[in-house]
Amino acid sequence: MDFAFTDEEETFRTELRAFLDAEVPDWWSGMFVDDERAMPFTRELCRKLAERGWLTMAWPTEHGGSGASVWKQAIVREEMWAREEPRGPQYMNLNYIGPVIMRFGSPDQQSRFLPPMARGEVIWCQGFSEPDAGSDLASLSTRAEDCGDHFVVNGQKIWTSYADAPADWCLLLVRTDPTTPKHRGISVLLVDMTTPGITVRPIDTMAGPHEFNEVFLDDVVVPRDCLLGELDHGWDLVVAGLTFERVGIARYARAGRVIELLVDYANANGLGHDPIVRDRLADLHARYEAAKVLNYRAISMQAAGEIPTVEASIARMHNTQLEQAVGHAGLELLGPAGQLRAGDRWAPLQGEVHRYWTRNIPSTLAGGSLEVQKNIVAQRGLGLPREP
Amino acid sequence: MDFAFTDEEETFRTELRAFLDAEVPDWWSGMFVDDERAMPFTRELCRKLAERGWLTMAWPTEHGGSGASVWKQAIVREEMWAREEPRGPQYMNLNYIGPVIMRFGSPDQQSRFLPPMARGEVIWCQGFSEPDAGSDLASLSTRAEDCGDHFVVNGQKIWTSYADAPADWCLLLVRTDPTTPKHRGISVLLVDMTTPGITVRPIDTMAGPHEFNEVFLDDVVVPRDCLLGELDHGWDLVVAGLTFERVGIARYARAGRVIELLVDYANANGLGHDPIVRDRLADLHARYEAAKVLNYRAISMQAAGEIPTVEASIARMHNTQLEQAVGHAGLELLGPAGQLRAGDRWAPLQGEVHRYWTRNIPSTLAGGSLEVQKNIVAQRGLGLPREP
Amino acid sequence: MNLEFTDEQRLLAETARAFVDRQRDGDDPWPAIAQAGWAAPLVPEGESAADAGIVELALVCEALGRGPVPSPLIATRVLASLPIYLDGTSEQQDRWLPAFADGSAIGTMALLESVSRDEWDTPGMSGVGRLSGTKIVVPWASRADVIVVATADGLRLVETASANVQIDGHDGLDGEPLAAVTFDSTDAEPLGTGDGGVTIAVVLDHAAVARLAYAVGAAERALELTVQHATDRHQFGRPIGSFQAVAHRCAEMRAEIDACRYLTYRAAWSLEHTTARSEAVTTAKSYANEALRRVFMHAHQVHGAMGFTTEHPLHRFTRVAKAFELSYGSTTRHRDRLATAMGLGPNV
Amino acid sequence: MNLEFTDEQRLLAETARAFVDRQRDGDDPWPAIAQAGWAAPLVPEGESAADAGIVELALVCEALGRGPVPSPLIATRVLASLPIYLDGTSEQQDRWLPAFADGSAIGTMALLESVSRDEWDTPGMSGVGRLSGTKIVVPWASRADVIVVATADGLRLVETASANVQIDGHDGLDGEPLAAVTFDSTDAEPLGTGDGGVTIAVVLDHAAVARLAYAVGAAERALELTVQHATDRHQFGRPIGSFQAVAHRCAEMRAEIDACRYLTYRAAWSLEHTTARSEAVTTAKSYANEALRRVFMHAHQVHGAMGFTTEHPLHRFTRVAKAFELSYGSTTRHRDRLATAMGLGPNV
Repeated sequence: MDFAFTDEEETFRTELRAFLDAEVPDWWSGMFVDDERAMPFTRELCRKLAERGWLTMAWPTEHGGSGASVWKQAIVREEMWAREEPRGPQYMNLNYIGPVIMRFGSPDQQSRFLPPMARGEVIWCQGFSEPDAGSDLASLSTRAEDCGDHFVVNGQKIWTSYADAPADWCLLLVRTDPTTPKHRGISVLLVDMTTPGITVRPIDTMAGPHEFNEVFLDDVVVPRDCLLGELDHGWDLVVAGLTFERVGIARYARAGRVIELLVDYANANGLGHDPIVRDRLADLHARYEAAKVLNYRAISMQAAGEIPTVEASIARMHNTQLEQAVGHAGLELLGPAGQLRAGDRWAPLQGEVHRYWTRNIPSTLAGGSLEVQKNIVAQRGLGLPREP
Repeated sequence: MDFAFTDEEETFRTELRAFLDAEVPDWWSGMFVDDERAMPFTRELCRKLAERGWLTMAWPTEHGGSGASVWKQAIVREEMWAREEPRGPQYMNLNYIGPVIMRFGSPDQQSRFLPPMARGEVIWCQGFSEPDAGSDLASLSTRAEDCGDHFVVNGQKIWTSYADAPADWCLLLVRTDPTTPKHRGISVLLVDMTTPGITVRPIDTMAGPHEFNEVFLDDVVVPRDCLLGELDHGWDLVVAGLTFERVGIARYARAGRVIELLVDYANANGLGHDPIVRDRLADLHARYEAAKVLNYRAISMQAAGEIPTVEASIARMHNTQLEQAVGHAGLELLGPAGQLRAGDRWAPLQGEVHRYWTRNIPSTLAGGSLEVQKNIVAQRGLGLPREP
Repeated sequence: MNLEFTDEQRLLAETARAFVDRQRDGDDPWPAIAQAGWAAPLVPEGESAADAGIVELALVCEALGRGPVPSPLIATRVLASLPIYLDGTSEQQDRWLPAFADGSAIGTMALLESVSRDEWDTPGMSGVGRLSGTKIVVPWASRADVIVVATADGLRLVETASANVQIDGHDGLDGEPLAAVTFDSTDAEPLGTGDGGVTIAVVLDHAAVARLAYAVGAAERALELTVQHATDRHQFGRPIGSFQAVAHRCAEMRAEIDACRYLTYRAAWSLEHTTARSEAVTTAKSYANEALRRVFMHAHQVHGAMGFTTEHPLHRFTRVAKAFELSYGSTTRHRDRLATAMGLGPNV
Repeated sequence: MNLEFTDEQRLLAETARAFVDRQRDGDDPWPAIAQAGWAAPLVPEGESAADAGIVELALVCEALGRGPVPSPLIATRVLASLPIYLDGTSEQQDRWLPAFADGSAIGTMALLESVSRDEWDTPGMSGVGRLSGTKIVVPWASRADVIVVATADGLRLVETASANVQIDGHDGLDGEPLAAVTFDSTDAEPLGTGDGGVTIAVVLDHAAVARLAYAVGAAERALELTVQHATDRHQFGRPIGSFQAVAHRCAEMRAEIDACRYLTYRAAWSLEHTTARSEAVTTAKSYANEALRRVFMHAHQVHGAMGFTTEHPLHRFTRVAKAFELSYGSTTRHRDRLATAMGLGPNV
């Protein structure tokens, strides 16, 4: 048991921080803002990260990675999330779209799709949810008809972040066999987003414009060599991908950063000795440490060659509820002026806490709701029976 | 809308408090203690209450009551629960066993069973739960065979409080028709506990000895005139009785009294200005007021002639969770010495908070679990569909 | 004790609710609100006729929260009208109270400064005759004709049409316009002769209750949307409301909203009928701050991602509840006041 | 970073667990615990060999909590042995450390007085050479040979066999014997020469971690019982564990216990490997105080009334968790310590 990063890892963190201090501009406050500078900035930053070998550092060298340890990768994630993820949509490439292609793709697919990701040149999105298939993902109805050398896809996806970035490619979940029970007959297609028949409609949210999109697919032709993995066996890819995703996001890191901002705010405003403020912020910090150590537990299991399905769900339960708690307690600390948003000169902490509260209203929903995580823990972790 | 008791009601409360100050000895700390004085004391107190017309004051005069308002009755409940219910088991007579007999009993049954209750001379218990029928009460299997002028009962009940008091009578739920679905075919019998074939086994709990009992029924003969209500239609009586019971217990009143004890303790120990102590106790107090006002809402509905089924469940959700919160926060305030129990000279507040914490571990289970209350609110209150 | 509405109260609640149901986005509800008589001066502590008291205002606000229908009602009737009624000279009263009542004038109060923790903090701004400095998060300042300004030396009246008043709109959270108001040697007449301290406390207690009622209405509507969604939306072959995880969230919403509602009614009633004014208000405010958080977390969890979009109405109610929580005192502030009311402290 | 056990740690945990499984009610586990080497002096901060450190003690305590197997291990090895190791004269060390290690002596520490809020309060008792007064809630005093007594003037050693020591057993909450210890001009030799302040803090940090590990073991066993019950018990024609309300309670228990366990390991590791000792301990203690409350509320709710009876083992684990919560510092105490570690305060 060892709870410390190595000296080399700490040195790397210092280097990475210096790089980000230099490269991330003051105006950067994450994606889904109404700011035309955002997407070009993330593309540029990813190219620079790729130059240094830091973009896909934990990937094997044959796929354009540096073969770095999972712990160095974790450091990258933490530093990125603490700064509102300046890699933009490309974090998904590194965390799970790339790894799923590595694990399930043909050699041709690997050499076609992975190097552009490693160079930071391509935006992917994920077409999973549908209007009638949310938590019940396996009931999806977007249909891909097998026409031999190609598929013809019809249907609709929703909650597809970055589709309007615009995304270059989509990891698309489709039903290829409508006659089998719902977890069967599902396949994964790699879809060029410029294919005719694809329409993207942004959906505005409380957090800002075009966070989500609907994607309409109307007789979209997808070549057969863009089928990932086996026909009708796409569900295995989904399960693997979702586990990669859950471990892959250092959500606690941003929570920790916001807690630091609140500590600074309290000290600067004469509240550092206020017993209630101390009590509330210490509570958040303890929850942050709990979330962090459970994320590290999942990463340790990956490092030991295990697949932490249940443990990733547990870490996510902590991460997402922490995020919401920090948002609520943060606004409470700021008081009435906490209502003010970024851009208002009277907004405390430049409205960052307000934005954080808003952004995390759905954090217990995205990527598998809190209820789905609890079901995974109850059924797979504890062996409790499913609902009949 | 009027949130005040009348002057006359307040005068009555003052009289009642003076009476209880004089009559309730220092050693009284509720039922389920290992103290032989407890049962005789409750019998004696109930007789004295009956003399003053205070025992069944809200009952109609023809059944031995005083026809008092529901609000005077509520004052009695509050003062009794604040003092660990010195009426002992007889509070059940007044709250729901009597009312169920009033509503569903024949004139003969009413004149036979109600006057002894009104005089404070009889102990009743309730035989509902069975080892395999807890929250799923309707799946009970204790069988009463209809033999014309009598029934023969066989089966087992559990969690029967006061059966070993000893109880004189039992409101017993039995299955009279095993061929119909589970809510049908259930009947209610009024059973003399001295009938041959009844065996009572006490079950010790964390709170002390013989809080619960198992009751074994072995060829117990019950005369037909002890069938309450219609044969096979006992479920209606159960629903009515459980609603009476939920409204009938002023659990918040004891919570309010314990909060007062904690305020006194804090002030006496130099903690009245401690911001955290103030914060925690004020939180409890606000929850107490929330529970109280919701109980009053249910009573107001009764006063207006409505049956507050859903509202009683809501009040109970608040009452029981408040009790647990007060126990936990109370012990936290007392610190390490909070571990010490009544009888230990070093126990703060004579161990009352320790006892309160212990006693309320199952308060979200008894009389319909928290989950059952939520189901009632969801299905009957909000019209949500049942589980398939 | 009787927690049922009177017939008059029931009629008022129904009238207000029907009014809200008729509102369309973009309508200015203020003229109709004034016409309905809902902006008449709020007469505290037992002097009120029907429709004039805080209980009745709470019922109207609860209905408005169901829209939500943002309006300058609370700003005008509580923040401006009440202090002028309580402390103003007869000249000040004659000038403003009839105009507020008939809707021809809008008023508000400026309390917060950049260093304030909340509205209960002692104001830092001071000055006699002329004021300088900035008040922030002032509700409805952009439409107000007159602003009651809290200063260290007492309450002041400033007309927004006078020279040297600059109003910069904030981007408000919940649809109620907020603004920073900057004074630069601005003419400010004293409100009556008092220091205003007691009056501010009375005003804040009334404002907290009115805002709470508005938030309760919003929460009630959010629950209706949530139950509707749980009934209509099917997953795994059944309505999601038949899953315990969803059904129990809805039940908890019901239980929490009911607690907030009855604590609100009790607080409003206490303001009119008792002298222990703050205890009931602080109880309601401190409880509801926490409870409404839970209510809206449940609402969003049941709605899924759809409830986070601006295409669905839920977010408007969520914003009302959060703006309420951040206004007129934090949980901490009110628990501390409540602790004093409970008798904590004095024996030390 | 690597949160997996070493092979030695895994073996130790398995050995301790097998030992606990073999225990029967009424057995005195202390001789066997000493024989296993688990009572050897605890050597803090990096000087430890395998089996001698606080991480290893935590693993043993976690296993004992699964019984629960009450024993004087923490009292002897942490409360008595550690201060004597840190501050004692070589004569005092020679007298007691080997005897603790081989199980022939039992020690404890007396901290609390009737006015103390918790163990972190400065002791009120004072005196040089002779002590008078009462310490309360002293663990294992009734079996102890020596008591380290915290006084305002430093640590003192009192042998229980000496004159004028009266030990009155409390009715303990969780099976660990507690007692009030009254001194009446009792001979008390100073422990070394220091004032003991730093040492008490070190001892309390170690004791908190060991007790926490014990509580985590109890919680883990409670979860096993709960899952078993949820699987075996049928209501409404299906195992109750298939109801979301029950399944989600179990999942929350799992998530909370895991957090407590890894925070405990981290705290134990930090005591050996870092100088920022308190932060990890206060984090773990403040978190677990609250989390274990929730865990046991879930456990009882799933078990129904049966879990409240003394015929079912659950209550023993519930008591362990509550006794843990009430010992070695409240949530408030530890959050305040944590706030300081986080840097709150100094800029004012």
